[in-house]
Order: sequence, then C-alpha cells, then structure tokens
Amino acid sequence: MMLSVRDLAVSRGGVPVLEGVSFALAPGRALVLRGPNGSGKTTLLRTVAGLQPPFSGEIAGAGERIAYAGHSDGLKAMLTVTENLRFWAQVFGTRDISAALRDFDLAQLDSRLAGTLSAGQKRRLGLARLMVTGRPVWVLDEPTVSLDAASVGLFAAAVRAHLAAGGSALMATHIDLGIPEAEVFDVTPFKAVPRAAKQDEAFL
Amino acid sequence: MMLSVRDLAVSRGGVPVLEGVSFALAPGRALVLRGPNGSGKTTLLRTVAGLQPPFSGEIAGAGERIAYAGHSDGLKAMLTVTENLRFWAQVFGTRDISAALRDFDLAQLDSRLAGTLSAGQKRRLGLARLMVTGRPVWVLDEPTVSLDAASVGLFAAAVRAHLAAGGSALMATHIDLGIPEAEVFDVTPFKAVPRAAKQDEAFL
Amino acid sequence: MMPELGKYAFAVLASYGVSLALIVVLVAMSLMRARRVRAELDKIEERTKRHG
Amino acid sequence: MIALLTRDLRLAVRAGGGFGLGLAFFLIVTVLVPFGVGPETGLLSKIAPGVLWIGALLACLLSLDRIFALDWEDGSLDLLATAPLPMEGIVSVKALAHWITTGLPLVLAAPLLGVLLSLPADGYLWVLVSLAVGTPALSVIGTFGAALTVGLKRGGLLLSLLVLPLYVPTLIFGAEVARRGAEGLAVQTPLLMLGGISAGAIALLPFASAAVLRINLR
Amino acid sequence: MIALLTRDLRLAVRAGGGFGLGLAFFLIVTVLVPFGVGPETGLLSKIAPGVLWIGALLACLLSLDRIFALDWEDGSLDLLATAPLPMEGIVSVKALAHWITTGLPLVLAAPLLGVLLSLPADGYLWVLVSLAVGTPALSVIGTFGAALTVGLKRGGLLLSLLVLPLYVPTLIFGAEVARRGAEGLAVQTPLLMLGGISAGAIALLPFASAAVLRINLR
Amino acid sequence: MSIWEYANPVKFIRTTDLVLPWVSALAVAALVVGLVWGFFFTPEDYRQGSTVKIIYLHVPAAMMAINAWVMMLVTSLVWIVRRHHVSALAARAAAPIGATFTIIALVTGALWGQPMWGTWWAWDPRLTSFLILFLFYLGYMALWTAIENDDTAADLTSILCLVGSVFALLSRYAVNFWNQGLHQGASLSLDAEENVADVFWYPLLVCIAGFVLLFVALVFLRTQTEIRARRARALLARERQA
Ligand code: HEM
Ligand SMILES: Nc1ncnc2c1ncn2[C@@H]1O[C@H](COP(=O)(O)OP(=O)(O)OP(=O)(O)O)[C@@H](O)[C@H]1O
Ligand SMILES: Nc1ncnc2c1ncn2[C@@H]1O[C@H](COP(=O)(O)OP(=O)(O)OP(=O)(O)O)[C@@H](O)[C@H]1O
Ligand SMILES: [Mg+2]
Ligand SMILES: [Mg+2]
Repeated sequence: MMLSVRDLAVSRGGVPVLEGVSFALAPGRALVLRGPNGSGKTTLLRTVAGLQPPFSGEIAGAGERIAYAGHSDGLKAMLTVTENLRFWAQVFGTRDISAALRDFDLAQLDSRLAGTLSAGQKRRLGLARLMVTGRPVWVLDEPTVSLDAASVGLFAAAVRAHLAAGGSALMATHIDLGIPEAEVFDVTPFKAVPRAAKQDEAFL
Repeated sequence: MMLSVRDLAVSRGGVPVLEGVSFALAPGRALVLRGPNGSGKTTLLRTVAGLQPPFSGEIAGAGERIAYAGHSDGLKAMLTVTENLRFWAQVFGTRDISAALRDFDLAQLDSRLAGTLSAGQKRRLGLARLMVTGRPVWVLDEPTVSLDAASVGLFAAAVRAHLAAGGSALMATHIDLGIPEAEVFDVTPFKAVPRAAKQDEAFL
Repeated sequence: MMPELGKYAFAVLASYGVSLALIVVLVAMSLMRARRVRAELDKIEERTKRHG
Repeated sequence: MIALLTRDLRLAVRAGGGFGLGLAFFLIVTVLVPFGVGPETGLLSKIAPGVLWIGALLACLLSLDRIFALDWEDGSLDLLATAPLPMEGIVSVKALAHWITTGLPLVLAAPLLGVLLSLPADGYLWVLVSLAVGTPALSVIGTFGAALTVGLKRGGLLLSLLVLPLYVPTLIFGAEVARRGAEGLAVQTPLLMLGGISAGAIALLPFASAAVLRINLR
Repeated sequence: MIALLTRDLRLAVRAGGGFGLGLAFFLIVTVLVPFGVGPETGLLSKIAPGVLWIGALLACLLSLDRIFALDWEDGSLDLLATAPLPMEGIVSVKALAHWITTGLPLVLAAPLLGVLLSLPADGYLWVLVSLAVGTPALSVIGTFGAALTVGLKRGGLLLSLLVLPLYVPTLIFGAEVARRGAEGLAVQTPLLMLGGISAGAIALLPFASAAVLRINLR
Repeated sequence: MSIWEYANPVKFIRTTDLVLPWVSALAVAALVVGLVWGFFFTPEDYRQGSTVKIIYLHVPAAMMAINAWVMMLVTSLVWIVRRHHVSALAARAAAPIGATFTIIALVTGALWGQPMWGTWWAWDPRLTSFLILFLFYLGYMALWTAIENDDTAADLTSILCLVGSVFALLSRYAVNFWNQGLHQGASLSLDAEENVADVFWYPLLVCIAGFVLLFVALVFLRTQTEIRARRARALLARERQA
C-alpha cells in the first residue's frame, strides 16, 4: 500500500506554512524532505504522522501504519536502555528487542539509565525504537542529529534493511543521511501564500 | 592570553572518560574536537567551561573568559526572542543585541515567543546569545545541529568575525562547520584506561 | 432627600457602593476594550484595503 | 495497556515523584497541623477526620501534573498517541497508575497518621473506608484536569484552579463519612453518595479526558 | 542581578507558575478546610490562625522546586553559572523573586481568607504581621532546599522532606504569634523569635545555598 | 430563515448593532428606576430594618450569576454540536459578566449577613455554592486565556463547562446535605404565603429586569468585541505572512 499525500496544506498555530504538497511513497522507497530552517518540514511530518490535523488536502495510507520519531526521543531518563525499548515493543505488540539493540550498537549500553547516555547514544536509542514498532512507514525528523559517521552508517543500514523488507521511509534532514538512493523532495516551492488561519476564516 | 589545557583527565559519574589531553588555543584561532559518539567531547567541553571539575590536570586561561553553549539552548519558551537575548546581554553587562539579531537573521522573528520557533530557529537564537556575552573564548558543543546550509554559513561568518576580533573558539562537532581554517583535534586516542572512580579510590 | 438608614447605614451604603462600582468597572472595561479593538480593526482593515 | 501501567509504576518507584511525593505531602500536612493549631487533644481529635481528608486531597492535587506533563515534555505522549492504543485506554491506565501510586498509599497511611491527630477509635475504620471509596474519584477527576492543561506553560496553577471545584462534592461526602464515623453516627447516606460519585466519575470521565487530550495533542 | 530579578518576575507573571500558584494553593487550602472539618464557626475560628499559617507554608513549599528546576532543565543554570554573577547573588535574587511572587501575595491575601474562616477580629493584624515577618524566612530556607536538590530526578519529594523540618521553628513561632494575637494575648516573645529567625536566615543561608549549588552544578 | 443565521459573525454584528442601543437604554432606565425606587421610596422592613434595601442588588445579581452560567452551558453545547464560532465567543463574553454578578451577590450577601446573622460569612449552602460557582468562573476564564489557539480553547472550555455544570449540581446537593444553613428560602415563588410584600416586590421586579437587560447588552457588546478581535488577528496573520 502506498502512502500518498494530495494537495496537502499544513499549519502551525492555525496559520498555513506549506500548501499544495503532493507526493507518493511506494513500499521499498525512501523520500527525503529538504528545505531551509523554518520551512515547515517538521509540521509536514507531524501532519502525516497524524499528530495534527491537515489544514486541507488528503493523506492516504498513513494512520496506524506509521512510526514517528521527532526532534525529541521520548526516552525516560530513569529507565534503562532495555526497559525503554521493551516498553515500546510491548505497546506496539512486538517482542524482540535484541535485533534493535544489535543494529544500533546499543548492546553494551543495555543496562545503563537512558539519562546517562551521551547525545549521540540517546539518539541511537530513539532510532532503535522504530525497529520495535513493526510499522511499515517510518516518519523521521532529522534522524541523524548528533550522530557520528559510524552511527550514521548504522542508521543507513537499518533504513536499507527496512526498505528491503517492503517498508518505506519519509525523512527530513539538513545533512547527508548516507542513503543516496532516496529521492529528494524540496518543500521550499510549497511555501503557503499568506492566508488566514483556519479558525479565523469565518471572520474574514 | 592563551587557553591552555595540560595533561587533563575528565570524568563522567566519577569514571574518567578521557585522559592525557593537552592542547593550546591562541587568540584568533579555532579548534574543532572530533571523536565518535560517547567519546567524551561534551564532558571535555563542560570541564573546560568550568561546569565540572577536572579529574586531574590543569586548565589555564579559562574561567571568566569563556562563553559556553551546550546541547540545550537555555531558552525560555515563554519569553520572546528579544527578551531572551536581552536578558543574557544584561547578565553579561553588554548592551547591544541588534548585532546578534542581525548576524543570525533573527530580526524578523524578534517578537515571537521562543517556544514557537522551529528547531533550527531555536538553535540560531542559542548561538546569537554568544555574541552578547562579550567573552573572548567560545566553547561550543555541536553548534550547527539542526541548522540548514545558509544558517551554517551565518554561524561560520560569526565565528570568523569573532576570531578576527581576537577571540577564539573551541567546538565539538560531527558535521562540517564550514570553517576549514580551524585546526582539528581528535579525542579518540585519549580514551581513558579503565580506572576506578575518584571517590572510590580510597577503598582500593 | 436621603432616606434614614439607621444603624444599618454602613451595610446598605457599602452594598450599593461596591455593587455599583463593580458594575461600572465591568461596563467601562467592556466599553474600553470594545472601542480599542474596534479602532485596531478599523486601522488594519484600512491598511489591508489600501495594499491589497 | 499493561505495559503502560507497569512502565508508569516503575517510573514512579524509580524516579520518586510518584509513590513518595503524595505520601510525603500527606505526612507533612498531618504533622504540621498540630504545630499550627496548637497541641490540644480535644481540638485535634475533632478536626482529625477533616484534616486527613484535606491532606489526602492536597496530596492528590499535587501529583496530578505529573500524570501527563513528563510524557509530554520528552515527546512520549506524541509517540503514545500514534501507538495502537485507544486514547480512552491511555487515560484510564494513567488514572489507575496515579491511584496506585498516590491514592492507595494514602489510604493505607491514613490510620497511622490518625494516631498523630488523636483520631477517636471509632474513626479509623471509617476514615479508611471513605478514603478507599473516594480516592479513585480524585484520581479520575484529576486526570481530566491534567488532560485539560497538558502542554500549557502555566499548567500547574490552572490545574489546581480547575480541579478544586470539581473535588468539592467528593471532599464533602468523604469527610462527612469520616466525621460521622468518628462520632459514631450513621454513615450510610454520605457513603452511598461518595460511592455514586466515584462510580460515575470512573464510568464517564475517561471519555471526557480522552476527548480533551485528543484536542490538546492536535 | 536586576536583570535576573526582572526576568524571573516576568517569567512568573507570563508563565503563571509563580504569582498564581502559591496564592491559588493558599486559597484552596483555606476554602477546603471548612469542607473537611465542618462548618461550625466556633471550631473554625479557633483553628483559623493555624490554618492560615499552614496554608502559607504549604504554598511556599510547593513553589520551591520552580526556583531552580526550570532553569536547570533548559540549561540556563549552567549558563548562569558561567556568567559574571557571584553565586551568592544569584541565590539571593532567586530567593527574593520567590518571596515577591509567593510570600508577598500570601501576606496580602491572608486577611481576606481570614473572613472565610471566621478569624476573630483581633487576629487580622497579627496574622498579617506574623506572615510578613515570617515568609521571608520561608523563601530563604526554601531556596537552600531547592539548591540542595537541583538536578535530582526525585527532587520534588526530597525537597519537601528536607525543607519541612527546617520550616518547623518558623511555623511554630509564626502560628503562635497569630494565635496569641487572635486571643488577645501578648505576642512579644514569639514575634521576637520569629524576627530573629528571619534575620538570621536572610543573613547566613545564601552562603550555604551558593556553596551547595556550586557542588551540584559540577 | 433559521436562527443559525445569527451564528454568522457579520450578521451577528449587524443585528446586534441595531438592538444594542435600545437594550442598553432600557437596561439603564430599568436599573435607575428600580434602584432609585428601591433605595429612596420603600419603607423599612419591620425585622430587617433598612438592610432590606440590599435585596434590590443581591437577588438580581444572584439570579443572573446562575443564569449566566446556564447561558454559557447552552452556548457551549451549541459550539460542540454545531461549531458556530459566535456561540463559543458568546460563552467567552458572558463569563466575566457572570463572575462580576457572582462577586456582587457574595459581597452584598456578606454585608447583609453582618447585621442579620452577626457574621460576614457562614458556610451556609447557598453561600458556599456561590463561592464554588465563583471558582468555576475563575477556572473557566483562566482556561480561555491560557490557550493560544482559539478553536482549541473553545473546545476545551466547552467541555469544561459541561463537566463543570454536572459537578456544580453535585456540589449544590452535597452542600445542602452538609449544612442546613441560615439563608432565606425562595421567597420569589408566587404561591408562598410569606411572600415579599408588594412594596418591596415591584421595585425588585424592575431591578431584576434591569439586570437581565444589562446582562444581554453586555453579552452583545462583548461578543462583538471578541468577534472583532478575532477578525483583527486573522487579518494581521494574513498580513504578516505576506
Ligand atoms: C455571601 C452571602 C450570600 C450569598 C452568596 C447569597 C446568595 C443568594 C442566592 C444564590 C440567592 C438566590 C437568588 C435566586 O436564585 O433567586 C439569594 C437570595 C436571597 N438572599 Fe442571599 N446570599 C447571601 C447572604 C444573604 C443574607 C445575609 C441575607 C439576609 C439576611 C440574604 C437574603 C436573601 C434574600 C431575602 C433572598 C431572596 C430569596 C429568594 O427570592 O430566593 N442573603 N441569595
Ligand atoms: N505558533 C506559531 N505561530 C506562528 N508561526 C509559527 C508558530 N509555531 C511555529 N511557527 C513557524 O512555523 C514554521 C514551520 O516550523 P517547522 O518546525 O515545521 O520548521 P522546520 O522546517 O521543521 O524547521 P527546522 O529545520 O528548523 O526544524 C517556522 O517558521 C516557525 O517559526
Ligand atoms: N553516570 C555515568 N556513568 C558512566 N558513564 C557515563 C555516565 N554518564 C555518561 N557516561 C558516558 O560517558 C561518555 C562520555 O559522554 P559525552 O556526552 O562526553 O560524549 P560525547 O563525546 O559528547 O558524545 P556525543 O557525540 O554523542 O555527544 C559516554 O560514553 C557516556 O555513555
Ligand atoms: Mg524541524
Ligand atoms: Mg555530546
């Protein structure tokens, strides 16, 4: 099943930031969003993930198929790496966390409290969470922030494996993700023209 | 005055992570720390900035001369961009925040609450704070995280201007900062040999 | 003209005083805000009409 | 759902905050009362049931903002919202976890603290019963308030202000049961009312909380 | 320093939390007491001075963790520590801001709330005076506790437990002044003691707080 | 033509602009007549003395304090079900008015209580439930101001108003159960024997009418203001994006 977005407009604080966005993401493919700071990538990803309603337009094939990872990792500083991961595995009804630990090189850190990890280690744990969701569409916001070159490699390998297994990935980034086969989608041309916030439309 | 570090060992949770680190940073120069995730760059920078005591070794020319910017930006979500910046200006006894606003392209955002900025805009504000400290040594931990190419350019220009004015900069990063003239210092070889935590030594 | 309020004068006068004051404040604030918002809106409308 | 419950409980134990905070606060209030109103036994024993109930209520009120705030800040709440759990389930589990970590310890500790306040002998049973019946309502109502204010920067204050009037009926009936019990009077009517409030709140409020949380997350 | 004070005050106003929280809590406690202990005027007027003091103390206690916690979480405290301000100055300003946003409103609100508790007419003056003299001590002592627990994950609980015993003398003398005042007795001795505690705390504790904060930040 | 047409902001403003002067004038007239009549031209009660004059403020304020909440409940429901913006804004506009009336009822009651019952405040059920009502108003208004997005705020406050109403009724019952109280019974009921004497009754009716009209006028005015403020914000947002 494709993830497809048609003529989508997304808003922050009720004010549209992007509009007329259309793309389709087939299984096995990856799409990288690009655009300068404040162009609305995060907003678009949150909308696709269902965390906020679209301003207008349609999204198909999203909903329960999506695993989202945003700017913050949703880690509990007082739980260990294993506990953090196992919790999400249980919530998403999967079992095995060892593959995720292995693929993101977290095996040595597994009994450390998440709060004592370095910035990059935290990020790796946040990404490992994706693998235990069992969801086919990964929606990732700047996934490689704070990662060193080796970890970016781990991440790229994990994404490739996910794509090979029929999954797909939609990612926003400013830096190179190490996945050259991904298509690039620049959001800059879709900057919304000045328009009222939805809740204010009735007042114009 | 030089910032110089001699035979420094730094620790996290009492356990040394780096040892035998020595370098010197002359006015007008920049030094970039490199090393994989968890190698101890953040710990080293915090120690140099005086936020934690060294495990052993000496640091000269630091203290009141340092302006530190870490992984978190120290912004108040409920204050506007201007208010955030002006506060730090007052604390450091400087006046003018307009140069900082201009150099980091924040002028248009100046009356927005910091909480409503995008990730990259927040980061720009965090970096603009450095300019109002008036301090000669900038100590920066992954300053360009979340920044787009144009903003990295703004940052590089700000650092160059700071160096040209006789300042210096010590930065940790995984990605290119756009300052090729900076020297690079790789912390990997200084990984500490397993050793007891300082507070446990008395019991061995 | 003033009615004889007897020993309860304070209670009665204070009641009238406080209540009327509160009502006046409420009305005044409503009117002031109405006027301010209206002026603001007029200014903005004027501007948007001229420009676009 | 069970995973969420165990995680919340584990966090409460590990990170303090939960178990401890409510209980400690309860203890503090009860200990301070004699210092404040003076040590006469007669006076203390008269106000003891009320003080215990007020202490329990304040302890609940205080720990409410942790129900969602921590998960909101570190982004877990966003992730939970995209997880395959119904929102009603999430808020119910959160309320349950709050009750287990806050309400239950209060119920168990109340008789002990009764001693400090010279609670009359007849009162122990009824303080216990009234708290056991009433604290679930406090947790569920509180979860509604927490859902209303999640993500607001001035949440803490607003939360107390919003939840306080909602707590009044529970408090009145609860304290009435405890007081009548302590004085050896019949407790049936207020106890029934208290039970009714708890049952109604548990049955209906999760839907309101889930609706509110959905609105707040969007 | 003044910049820090204005920022803290502005944040308190803007983000709620400050001004409101303490005051709202004070109000809550006082309003709840009659619901808990029953509506008899005689009983209420007897416990009124104590309840007002306990309410004020709890309101202070509650707002303590905001003194440093928010600045710690978003990294501002690290930055402040590297700024050219003496640590003693920082903690003093923080304590002052806390008093202005919490203690002062409590003092001003206490007489109004006294009405709800049928405080005897003689009591108003002395409740006001005792709170005015005593709350600065509460803020300064609380700042010390907040400095001790900054950055600890289970800080909230620990903070209450640590600060509580430190608050007891202030509470005892403060409530004694108010109670004696309400009953028309002489208040000189406890008032002197209360003043002494405040003066001593303000003069000495900032040094301890600064030392503790320095240790916690490293 | 259906009543929902007035839910259109422009239509609402146009219509209320027409009625507002009349309602305001009537409100002022009724209030002046009622209060002057009550204050200057009614005799003293044989038991309550001159304090009976407080009734002309106390009772209408108390009635309108409750009615304002009821009106907010209805408009909140309309917003939830039909999502008419004017409805939500009318609820928002009514809250401060209701809160002010509640304060007036509380203050006049307290001033009346001092001579009649010998105390400013007693934990009488009627008084207590008014205090709780006041807290509800405060919470409701605070929630409105705390939320930035207007639609979110409308949704949340509406749900709060619903849940709050249920709990307000519960509290009323609880408080009655808890304390029998000192306060007057419902002396306005027409069949009661000890009805208020006619001399007090007619000016009281005029005052009640005055309060109702004042409420309506203020709600219209404040709703207009809210609509204009929203419109100004909408235009500004559009401008800023340009
Ligand atoms: C703070 C104190 C008081 C509050 C909050 C209060 C509140 C109320 C309320 C809610 C009503 C009902 C209005 C209605 O629904 O029609 C009312 C009516 C009335 N109150 Fe008070 N009251 C207070 C004190 C007093 C006192 C001290 C007196 C006189 C001794 C008094 C005399 C009356 C009378 C005569 C009525 C009219 C009864 C009726 O028509 O229902 N009230 N008050
Ligand atoms: N409440 C608000 N009111 C108005 N504009 C807002 C509000 N919140 C955010 N914005 C703006 O919306 C735009 C989109 O932000 P978003 O976070 O989606 O950008 P982004 O592309 O993810 O940027 P970055 O690369 O910096 O993360 C930004 O310009 C931001 O300043
Ligand atoms: N309490 C602790 N006990 C033991 N080890 C710890 C503790 N806290 C941190 N560490 C470890 O100390 C090391 C140094 O961390 P630091 O944050 O300095 O790394 P870094 O070089 O900044 O990494 P990154 O590039 O990911 O930011 C990490 O391996 C981390 O896991
Ligand atoms: Mg972003
Ligand atoms: Mg680091």
